[in-house]
Amino acid sequence: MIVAASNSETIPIEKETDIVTARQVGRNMSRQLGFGTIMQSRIATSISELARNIYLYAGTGTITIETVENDEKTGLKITALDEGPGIADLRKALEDGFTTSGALGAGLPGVRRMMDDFQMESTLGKGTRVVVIKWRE
Amino acid sequence: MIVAASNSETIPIEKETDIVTARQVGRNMSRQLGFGTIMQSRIATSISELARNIYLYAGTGTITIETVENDEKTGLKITALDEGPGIADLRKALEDGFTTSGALGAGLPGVRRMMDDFQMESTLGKGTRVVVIKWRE
Amino acid sequence: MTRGLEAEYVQILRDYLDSQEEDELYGAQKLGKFLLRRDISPEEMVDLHGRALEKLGDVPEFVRASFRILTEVMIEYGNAQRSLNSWRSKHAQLQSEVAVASAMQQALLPQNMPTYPSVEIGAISIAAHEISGDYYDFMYVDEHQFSLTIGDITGKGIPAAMCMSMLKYAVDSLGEIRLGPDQMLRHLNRVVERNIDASMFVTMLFGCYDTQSHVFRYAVAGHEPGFLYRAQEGRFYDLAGSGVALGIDGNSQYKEQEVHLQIGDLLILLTDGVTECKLGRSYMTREELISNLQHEVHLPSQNMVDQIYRRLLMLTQFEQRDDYTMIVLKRI
Amino acid sequence: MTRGLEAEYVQILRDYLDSQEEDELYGAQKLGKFLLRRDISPEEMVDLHGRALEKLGDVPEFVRASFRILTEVMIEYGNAQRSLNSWRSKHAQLQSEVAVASAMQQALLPQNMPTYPSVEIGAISIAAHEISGDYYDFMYVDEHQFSLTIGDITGKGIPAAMCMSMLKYAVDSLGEIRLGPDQMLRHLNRVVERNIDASMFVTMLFGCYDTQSHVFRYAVAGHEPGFLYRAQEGRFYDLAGSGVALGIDGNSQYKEQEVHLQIGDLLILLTDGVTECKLGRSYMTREELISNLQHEVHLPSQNMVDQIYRRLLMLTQFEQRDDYTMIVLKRI
Ligand SMILES: [Mn+2]
Ligand SMILES: [Mn+2]
Ligand SMILES: [Mn+2]
Ligand SMILES: [Mn+2]
Repeated sequence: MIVAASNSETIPIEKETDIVTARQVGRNMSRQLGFGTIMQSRIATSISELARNIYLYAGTGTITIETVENDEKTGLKITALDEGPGIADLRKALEDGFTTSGALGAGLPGVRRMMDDFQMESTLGKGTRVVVIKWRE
Repeated sequence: MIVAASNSETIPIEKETDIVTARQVGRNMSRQLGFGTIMQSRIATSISELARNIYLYAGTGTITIETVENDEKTGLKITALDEGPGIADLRKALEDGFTTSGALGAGLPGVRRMMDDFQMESTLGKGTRVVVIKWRE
Repeated sequence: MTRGLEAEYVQILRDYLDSQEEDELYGAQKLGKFLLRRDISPEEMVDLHGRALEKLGDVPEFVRASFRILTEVMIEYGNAQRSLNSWRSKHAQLQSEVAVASAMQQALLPQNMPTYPSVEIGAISIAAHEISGDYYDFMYVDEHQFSLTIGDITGKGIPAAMCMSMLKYAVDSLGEIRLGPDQMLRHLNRVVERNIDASMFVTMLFGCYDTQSHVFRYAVAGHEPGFLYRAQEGRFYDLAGSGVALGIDGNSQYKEQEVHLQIGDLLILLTDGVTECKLGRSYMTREELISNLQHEVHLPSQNMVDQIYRRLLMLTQFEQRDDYTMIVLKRI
Repeated sequence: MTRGLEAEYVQILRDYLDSQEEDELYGAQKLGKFLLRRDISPEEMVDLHGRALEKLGDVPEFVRASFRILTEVMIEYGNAQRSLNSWRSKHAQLQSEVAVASAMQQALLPQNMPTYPSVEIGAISIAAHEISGDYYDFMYVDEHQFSLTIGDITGKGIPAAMCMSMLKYAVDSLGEIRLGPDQMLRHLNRVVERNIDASMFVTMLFGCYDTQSHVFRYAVAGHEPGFLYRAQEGRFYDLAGSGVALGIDGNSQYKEQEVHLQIGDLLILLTDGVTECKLGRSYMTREELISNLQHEVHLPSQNMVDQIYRRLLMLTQFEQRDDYTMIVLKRI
């Protein structure tokens, strides 16, 4: 249960360089939050994947990055939002080996494994929202 | 079809340091044969696995390393020989995830994937022979 | 590994050293994807890195030597990665069998809903893992009546699917005899008891709907209770009925139940995969389920079942733990 | 990652820098195995290496910065590795289902051979991959007669196993009606045609043995011909009979055949998994099979089928490519 959120920053994703901007913002905020270098990179990679999905499948959307707190811990929350076509089969999209781009590596299942919390909603014709949180240990 | 063999060296495997000796001989011979550094290391790793199997399951045995040639290419041949208890189910022993020591990584399937040719014979109560070859490209 | 790749990597490194910007890190991530697709092993990648350093400046001897150790460690990582391919292909073989089995199962499910002017039927059945141990069927009885079966074989996956296909044939052949719901379950119980492993059993509801009188006669064998929705009151009631699951005791008896539907009333039949949705750490209560049903109760039956599945799947964050089946029958 | 691990790695590096010996490379390999077992990702390993270098000497800035790029690349390798675990556990899940299904199938096969004083029966059925699409069964008819079925579902694996379980129940329920062999196949054909995917079919021999007259009446649906062994002549004959496999054409007709056994004569029934043994690059001919049968013809029926299986498996170097079933029936 998140009790507070702060430092929210929203990056519009419209072109490929916006992906880089979102990564940069995420990396900076995660460094400020005290995440180690590996985790900073994993967070940047996750943002990258979420932003690329927006860029490739929805065209445009936003990445919002913010600091969140629950009773015990502080974490970084990333929200990817788009009004694209939506994902027909969400379970498939979270299966390994299922990527339209055919790329190995991260993709959504990879993001899910690198982060702590993972939530996804999608409505066909309306868009998709993915929310992930990485808690600081 | 192997047409010639030369430079044969046989290392008795009785204690763990013999594994290191076998690796060293294999690395040197593979360097002399002109294998690149990665392949030298993979050959050393393969020898290591074969020698460790002897050491762990048969107690004693030998590793023989030699240069072989067929019509077109030169290669390094490694023969692991022991008179141990033998392997009951050869198909199982070559399956991923099947190692009595529970170790991830190489093991026999790993060796098979790193080398070009792989042959294995085993008779219960009589011993095991594994022969692998890596050809130089 | 090609020269071109090495040159590209040196360039990425050089650009990063010049600017230390996120651009190059993004480039590095994309390169990682590319290398993986090209099946470049991690030990080759580390070796590539060591060689690239030589192009960028004076590499101290201890750094150079350290790469020989790192390569050695990485060979084990490479072996793990090479085994991934073999796991994947072994799994692919089994999965293609499962896909064929799944298609076979789909063919066993009713291809068309019964069509009577005064009822509207919707049904959905989704396996937790491709093949299902849930089962439902409709059978034509006469021009005013049809029967329906909904069942759940203990467990999931392949063994449950095998039982399911046996059950399909059992229901099919017994169906020709036109038994009452209680008799039907009594006979099926014997079949299941005789032919299925002692550790397995089947829960089932079998019923017969009369589209003139709008009376639904049914019997239940250990099956998750369905709901009756009374449109006038806007309330949900549990469908009465109990009875031992099939395959437990060859002598089990079953009791016939009866409900009468008014216009707008719904029968909602389901398997426990619907109610056993896990929300966070606790299971959904029947009250929570009802409030979800309530939201979609105005929709046409097929839309209703589709929409509820989507809603519940979202609530459970796409972790479907059991086979899921729901039938909605609306008197219109 | 623990401090201890880092210290150990620094030590391995330091020792290697001092001596450059194989010992340390061996140590590095063992460390690699250890790290994998501890689920240390390749990006963590690379990061560990970068930090360890700082303990060993003056690391030039460009080397230090280059590790940030290498880490970025390695995260993708890490993702591939993390997916390995998920593949492995998905596969393990499927495999345990297959094991349960396999046990269920064993339970569907007859647990005891029929016992009549004047015949001796042996049977063996071994799946190529754990679960079988072959099928056989014996049914009690009366105190002098029993019927037997041997069948092969197209294909192997899970889909064939599902068909096999349906077929079991179909034979079971039709068995109660006591049909002649031709009628039995005609009915089964309709069941298979109706309930099984169009791309699948079933070959079968169904017969009825009279232990007083020693007449075997049977019919064949596209099934591999069996053998009749005449003890007096010491010769093998093909069992006559043809007919379309089940599930191809709903209207197929089948013809009843009859053979009469003398004392010592054998009936040998089989599926094509027996005859399609591959010896090196060519298939075994029926003549080669007969010569293998000949060797074991003197044994009690059960020993005979066991022994022939072992003999053929050895000949094919333990590669069983299809499900294998053999029944031997001897008049004694
Ligand atoms: Mn179930
Ligand atoms: Mn269930
Ligand atoms: Mn078959
Ligand atoms: Mn076959």
